[in-house]
Amino acid sequence: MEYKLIKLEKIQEFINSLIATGKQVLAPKQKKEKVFFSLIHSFEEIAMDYIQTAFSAKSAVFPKCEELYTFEKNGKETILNNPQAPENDTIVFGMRPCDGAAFDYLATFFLKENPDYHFKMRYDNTIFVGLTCSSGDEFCFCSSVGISPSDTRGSDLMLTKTENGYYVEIITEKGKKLVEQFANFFEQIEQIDKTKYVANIQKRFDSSALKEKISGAFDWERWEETSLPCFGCGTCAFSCPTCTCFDIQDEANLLGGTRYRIWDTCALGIFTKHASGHNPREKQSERWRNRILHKFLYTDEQFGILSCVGCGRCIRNCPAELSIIEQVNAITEG
Amino acid sequence: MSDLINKTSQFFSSGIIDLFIGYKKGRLGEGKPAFFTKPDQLSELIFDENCIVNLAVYLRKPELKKYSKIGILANFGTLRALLQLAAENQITDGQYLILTVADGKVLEFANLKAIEEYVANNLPKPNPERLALLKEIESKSREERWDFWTRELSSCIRCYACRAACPLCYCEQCLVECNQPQWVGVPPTGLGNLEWHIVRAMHLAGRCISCGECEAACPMEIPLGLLTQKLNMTIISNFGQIPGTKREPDYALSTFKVDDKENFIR
Amino acid sequence: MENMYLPYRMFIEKITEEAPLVRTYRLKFKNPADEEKFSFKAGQFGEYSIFGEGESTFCIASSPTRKGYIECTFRVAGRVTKALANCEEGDEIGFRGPYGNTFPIDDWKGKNLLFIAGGIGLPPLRCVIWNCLDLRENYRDITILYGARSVNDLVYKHELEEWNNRPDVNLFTTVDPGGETPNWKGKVGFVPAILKEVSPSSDNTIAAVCGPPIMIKLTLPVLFELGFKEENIFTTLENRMKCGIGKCGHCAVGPYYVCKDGPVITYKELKELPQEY
Amino acid sequence: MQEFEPKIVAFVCNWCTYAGADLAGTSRIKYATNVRIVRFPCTGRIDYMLILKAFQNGADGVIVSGCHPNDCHYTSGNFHARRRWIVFNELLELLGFDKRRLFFSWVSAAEGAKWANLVNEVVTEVRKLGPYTEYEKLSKINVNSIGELCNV
Amino acid sequence: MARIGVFVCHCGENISSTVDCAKVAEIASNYPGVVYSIDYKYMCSDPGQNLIKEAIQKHKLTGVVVAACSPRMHEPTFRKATAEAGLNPFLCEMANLREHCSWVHFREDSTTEKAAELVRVLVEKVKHNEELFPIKVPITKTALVIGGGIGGIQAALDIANSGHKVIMVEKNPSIGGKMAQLSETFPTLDCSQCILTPRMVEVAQHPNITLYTYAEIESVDGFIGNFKVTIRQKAKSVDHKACTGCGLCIEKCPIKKIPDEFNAGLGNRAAIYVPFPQAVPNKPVIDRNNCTYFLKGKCGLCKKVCPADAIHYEQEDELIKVDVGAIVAATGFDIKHSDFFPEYGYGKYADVIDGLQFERLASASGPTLGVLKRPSDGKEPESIVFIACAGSRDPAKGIPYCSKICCMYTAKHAMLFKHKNHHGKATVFYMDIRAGGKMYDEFVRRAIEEDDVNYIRGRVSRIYEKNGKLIVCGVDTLLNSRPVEIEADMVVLATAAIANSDSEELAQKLHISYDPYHFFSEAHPKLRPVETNTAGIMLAGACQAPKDIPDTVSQASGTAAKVVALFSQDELTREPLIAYVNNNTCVGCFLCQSVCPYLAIEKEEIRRRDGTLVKTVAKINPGLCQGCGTCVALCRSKSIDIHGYTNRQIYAEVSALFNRREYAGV
Repeated sequence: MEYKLIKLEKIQEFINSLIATGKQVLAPKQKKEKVFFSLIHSFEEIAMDYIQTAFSAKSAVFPKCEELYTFEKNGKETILNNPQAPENDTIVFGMRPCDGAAFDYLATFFLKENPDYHFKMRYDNTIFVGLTCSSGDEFCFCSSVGISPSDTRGSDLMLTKTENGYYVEIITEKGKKLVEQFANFFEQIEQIDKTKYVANIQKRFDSSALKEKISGAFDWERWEETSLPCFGCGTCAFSCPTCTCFDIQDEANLLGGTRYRIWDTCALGIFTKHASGHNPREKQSERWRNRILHKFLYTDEQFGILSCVGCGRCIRNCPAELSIIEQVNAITEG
Repeated sequence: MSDLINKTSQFFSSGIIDLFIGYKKGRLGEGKPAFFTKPDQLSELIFDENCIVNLAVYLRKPELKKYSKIGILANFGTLRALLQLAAENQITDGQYLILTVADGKVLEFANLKAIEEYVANNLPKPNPERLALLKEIESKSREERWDFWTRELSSCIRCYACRAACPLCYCEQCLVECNQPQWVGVPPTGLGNLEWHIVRAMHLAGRCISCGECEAACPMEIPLGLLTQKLNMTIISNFGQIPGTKREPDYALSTFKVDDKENFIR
Repeated sequence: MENMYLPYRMFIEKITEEAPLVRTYRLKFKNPADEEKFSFKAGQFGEYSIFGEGESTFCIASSPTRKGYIECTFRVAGRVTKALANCEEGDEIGFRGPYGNTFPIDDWKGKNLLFIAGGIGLPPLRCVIWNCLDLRENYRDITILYGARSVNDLVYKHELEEWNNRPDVNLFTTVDPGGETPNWKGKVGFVPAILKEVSPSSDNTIAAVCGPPIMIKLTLPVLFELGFKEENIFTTLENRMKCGIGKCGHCAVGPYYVCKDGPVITYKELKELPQEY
Repeated sequence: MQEFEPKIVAFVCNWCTYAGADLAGTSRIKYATNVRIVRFPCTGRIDYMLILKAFQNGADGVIVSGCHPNDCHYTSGNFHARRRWIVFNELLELLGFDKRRLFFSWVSAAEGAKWANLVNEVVTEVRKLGPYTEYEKLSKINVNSIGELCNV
Repeated sequence: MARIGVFVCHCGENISSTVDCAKVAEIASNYPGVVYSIDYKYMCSDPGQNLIKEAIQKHKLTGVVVAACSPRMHEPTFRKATAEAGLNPFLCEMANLREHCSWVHFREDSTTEKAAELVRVLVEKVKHNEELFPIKVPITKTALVIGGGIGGIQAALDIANSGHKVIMVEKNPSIGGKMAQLSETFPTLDCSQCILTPRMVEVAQHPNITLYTYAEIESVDGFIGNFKVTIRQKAKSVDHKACTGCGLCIEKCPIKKIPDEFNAGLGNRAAIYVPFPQAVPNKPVIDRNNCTYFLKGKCGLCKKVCPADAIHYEQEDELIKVDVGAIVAATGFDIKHSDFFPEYGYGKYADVIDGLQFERLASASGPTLGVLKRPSDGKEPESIVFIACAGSRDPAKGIPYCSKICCMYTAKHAMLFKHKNHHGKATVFYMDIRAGGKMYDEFVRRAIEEDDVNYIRGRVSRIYEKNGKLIVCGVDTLLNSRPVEIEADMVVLATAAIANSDSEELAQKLHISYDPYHFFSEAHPKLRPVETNTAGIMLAGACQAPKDIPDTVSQASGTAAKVVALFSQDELTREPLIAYVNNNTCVGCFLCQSVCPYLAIEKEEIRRRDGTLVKTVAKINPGLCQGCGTCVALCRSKSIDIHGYTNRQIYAEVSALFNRREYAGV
């Protein structure tokens, strides 16, 4: 592994040069009370001091509204067109290590089996620049799901803020290439001990106890009671860095149109509803259970990975203040 | 607070209710929705001006069907929502035990009529900050307004949290889920988003009880409450109807006056 | 890499009216190269597209042994099936697939086969029935029990006739009481009752059951009574599906994706799944 | 350069404006060809969403017309419609929608000439405004967008 | 499966002179779903219609678009042709190429282009058309007539004479209404009772008419052809079957000083009474509010004297349920009374009376037996001032409308006075004289010219008493608004005609609409003046608006014709273009209920097989719905739709607009 340093005063130039060379830089930006990943047009727009963005940067590889293909109707013939690949590289700048781990999960999910054309098209084109957490809040629980606040999983480059500037770990070839392309902003440096720059994220639950309980948790009798405040807004899933469910919808007129895939969530009642009206997950508590079990059990069975990365977004965003941490603790307590 | 807890626990012990929907302390000290099934849980029950979630939204949950009688601790918005729901035939008089706390005293409403009177006597003035914000937007040029809303609404991810949080969005099939024909584009393009927010605002015009839950629930910080607020103001000033103040149907858009004023019809 | 969401362009070669609101379309590839590389196995399904309306999921109802076309049978229900029903012979539609697992007919060699279908549950089994009939020598007795609400609701009426006339097939057709016509020669009664009456041997026999949930629910106990083992009872699941390739999440039942791990499933496997289908 | 020919849709009620347009025909009053009439039983039937759909389908202008107040074949459909329009109009105003392209009018079965004039006026006014593109632009927003999740 | 045929009509040259019809047919043949397309000179001619019929059969068409004239012209023709070819007539639509295209545009490319597009719009619509079948509603061939005045009597007799059963309900003890109270009628001055009472008797004796007097409408349910009406028969306390009408009870009744309604308060009656000598039925009822027996529990004199033992104090109100197919509301009107006119001293000065009181004073059957005596002292007046428009046409009084009858009856009153007192002085204050009607203006002229009635155009500001005379102060606007003061012995106010005080309540029971003055609203002011918006309920007489006798009788006969026309069929057949509800998605908010002008939206309970209530949803009563679709646009969840203009159809039409690629060749 190679290590670099980018001086505090250089980071601005670095970002602006990225933009100047036509790269699309996705970075945290303040909107009202919250911070969102947004396309940045200059470094000033970036909110560098934030604990967690309201939404993850998953839209970089899985946009909320994506063309699967377009079609033109020509008499009785239909012409199908693949969507255009993005021309420019995308840089996801300043994402938290939990999000990095989430991108790692997304890559597994989308590419391991039946590789997804659209995801790959964007994923290959995206460079992930992580940023070590120097602080956390009571909703952060990455350490409880086996991720550390300086985890480099899923990142191409990992930045850690130090007194001298940003300490850069070059994790992948992609990351290395980027550094080489913009070499003049980087200084060579030896590996350092990141510990003192890294936040201490407390364990919020006992993951081994959870593992024990979760496989039989489908029939747990308290799902209904613990999920009563949930009114099914789905914000947890939309803001989740690892939620991947989508819907496919056409928009067309008589001349042609587009088949889109758009974000969807199992939190909505209509998600599983059959045309006949039968709904396998009729109640919100069942949908809530599905989400929890999906995060902590189903993907574990499927890929051997938990799909909760402990980013805490679902807790911060929940209008009814439901907490996945409390939920998991309730399950482990029985 | 002890008065509230005592009273509520009496309702439990006398078997009047078997579920109580109220609030407990949330992460920032504000009230968060809480469901109490036993009197010994009630020590956590709180009520103050920071308990803003509209609890009426929960009444449609199928999970609640198994309870024989439900008590609800209603803030002002919830009271209005209950009236509006009654006017729309969704709840009946006496179906719920309805409490509120006013001036430190617990009030139990004997019936919807009592709520009607209480609401009539306590209708708040519109929030001046909101009015100022609305005014600011209205004072922009047509193009600026279009630009403003296009940008704001393009953020919408169509999670429908605004709908889920609204106590009056109780349709079994929302218009966006109607696909024959597909009235509103489902993909969150700028167009689909605009259509959705127009539909939402129009459907709540004359029905919105101004609790603000839609905007509070919006994860994208879209000021969508301004749309419903504006339409409500239009309804009140043109037709004199204030939603959520009557227990009988009173809907400006299902009635008319021969001399309704307009200035845009040629 | 391939865009898996891009469908094959097919055209409707033939339309058969099966029953009220139930139709069978025979589809052919527009592009010979597509036909070349396409193959499927019994039990698989596909996504059928009407461009501008959306996609709908049905099984491939024709046998993989019959080359050059595929067939699907659908009931008009939602937006896409309505649009499909508006098509004419010669019209173009999209198809992508095949998706999902298959009936393990190779493992069934040398066994007796019992197919039980109700109403619109026959199309998924028709595929495997023809497949086995076309490889008749591989199997011993083949018994088909098919019921519908009324005579008019029976699908594949011509093929029922054909099967009935074949000496190597035991066909029992039945309609619900009140659904019979004066000329009806089959049985009258619900499928579970007729199954009890016919009482096929479970010895060295595979049962494949497909039909409305209530029929399956009442048929299973009869099968157990007859001595069928859970692992020898097959059915197909029908959850709401969108992508067909294990991505969109709609059909997921726990970690099991109906679209890629199913739709064919033994009762033994089914029992292990969360009850969310 | 060819002059811009606006595309105009008219949503009219069967009993007054449709008949009024018929009268314009029987009276052989000439007007611009740009208008396409869609017939409704009553203005009360006209869903505001249809107005939006017309713009989505490429209309540069939309006319909504029915019986004068008190003339409704169904006595009150137009009164209900008017209330809805008042509210809808306010919403469009706040949204900054280009309301200059949306025309409401009362045209009775006797007002063939008024109908013809209305169409000509609308065509002239919309021709001045030029093609309507704002709506089309909207349909492209967010498509494949990776970063405009939140527009700050 | 859509197999649409397009038939483009040249209409001689009406269409083809500006539209290239062949081109339109050719373009249409390329529209998806169109399997046959042809143009022809006269599509509505027999060969043209045959073209359609043959194509339907030959090409197995599932939809037909006839591009020709306005559907308001020939839609029935082509739908009939479609039906004759075996296709449901509602699968035929028309594109209006003539009135909306060829006649209003010049011959140019854009005209043909528009024509082709209009066809396309209808092709897309017809793909979503559904087979529809006319709605059949059985009809109970009995009419209910509410009100036994001249309007009700006329309607009842006309209907009954056509062979249908009639039930008449009158709230007073006798039928006859206002007309029975009048002395003479304008413009012929024949005796009102003389012409009315034979009709009253005819009603009572008619085998097809069942009469309920002293009865009111309790409730009305159902819809056209199938109303279920409950009548409250108020307790008469007299068994009319037993009663011989001898009148002994009335004679013996000790309570005799009750102001007599029939004489407009100018006379008295007993507590047991017959309203007037020619009453039908001519049998008494007990006014329980004034009867000593009912007030104090003792007396019983009438029961003692009754030779037929017909007095039944214990009688109770009875609720009678009847099934009727049509209802005629003929409840009449009232006039403004008492202290409504403080400036005219009405109610303060006994000699300021209203027109109805004058009628009674002038009537030979009235309290003064036809001698004009003023109420205060019984003197015969020498000078009478008549004030027209007392309240009417006065927005400040809340009555902006004209009461219509006052000009005429005021002239009549002045005349009657002059005929009785040739030297008397009759003065009329008026705003305008409205004497439109056969022989009406001549009548007024006669009053002025032959009977020397002094007409002063101006309003009266005040009336006061001076030396036993009433001083009427007004202005004469024809003489530069000069103030005038007239001394009068009596003043007659032509007070405004108003709706009955209980008309709003009745309208609500009938589910019919009423105007701001509580007169009942007709379905259409010009074209459907006798029907209400509620199918099967019609109007006769002044309950709709102030009317004189000839107008009332005409309208009553018109209404009767409507009822008889309805009853001429066993089943009512209605176009099926009505709204319907999707029970699965309706949430039962019922906000649609008040939007329906026909009150056709009802509540329906959806129950499981075991009887448990699932939900309550809206239900459209097909007998009442007229198909305006206002509820459809209101319904948030799109749970209501309307046949013929469904959401899918209209959406498809809108989506089919402006697809220009097809016109490349134009």
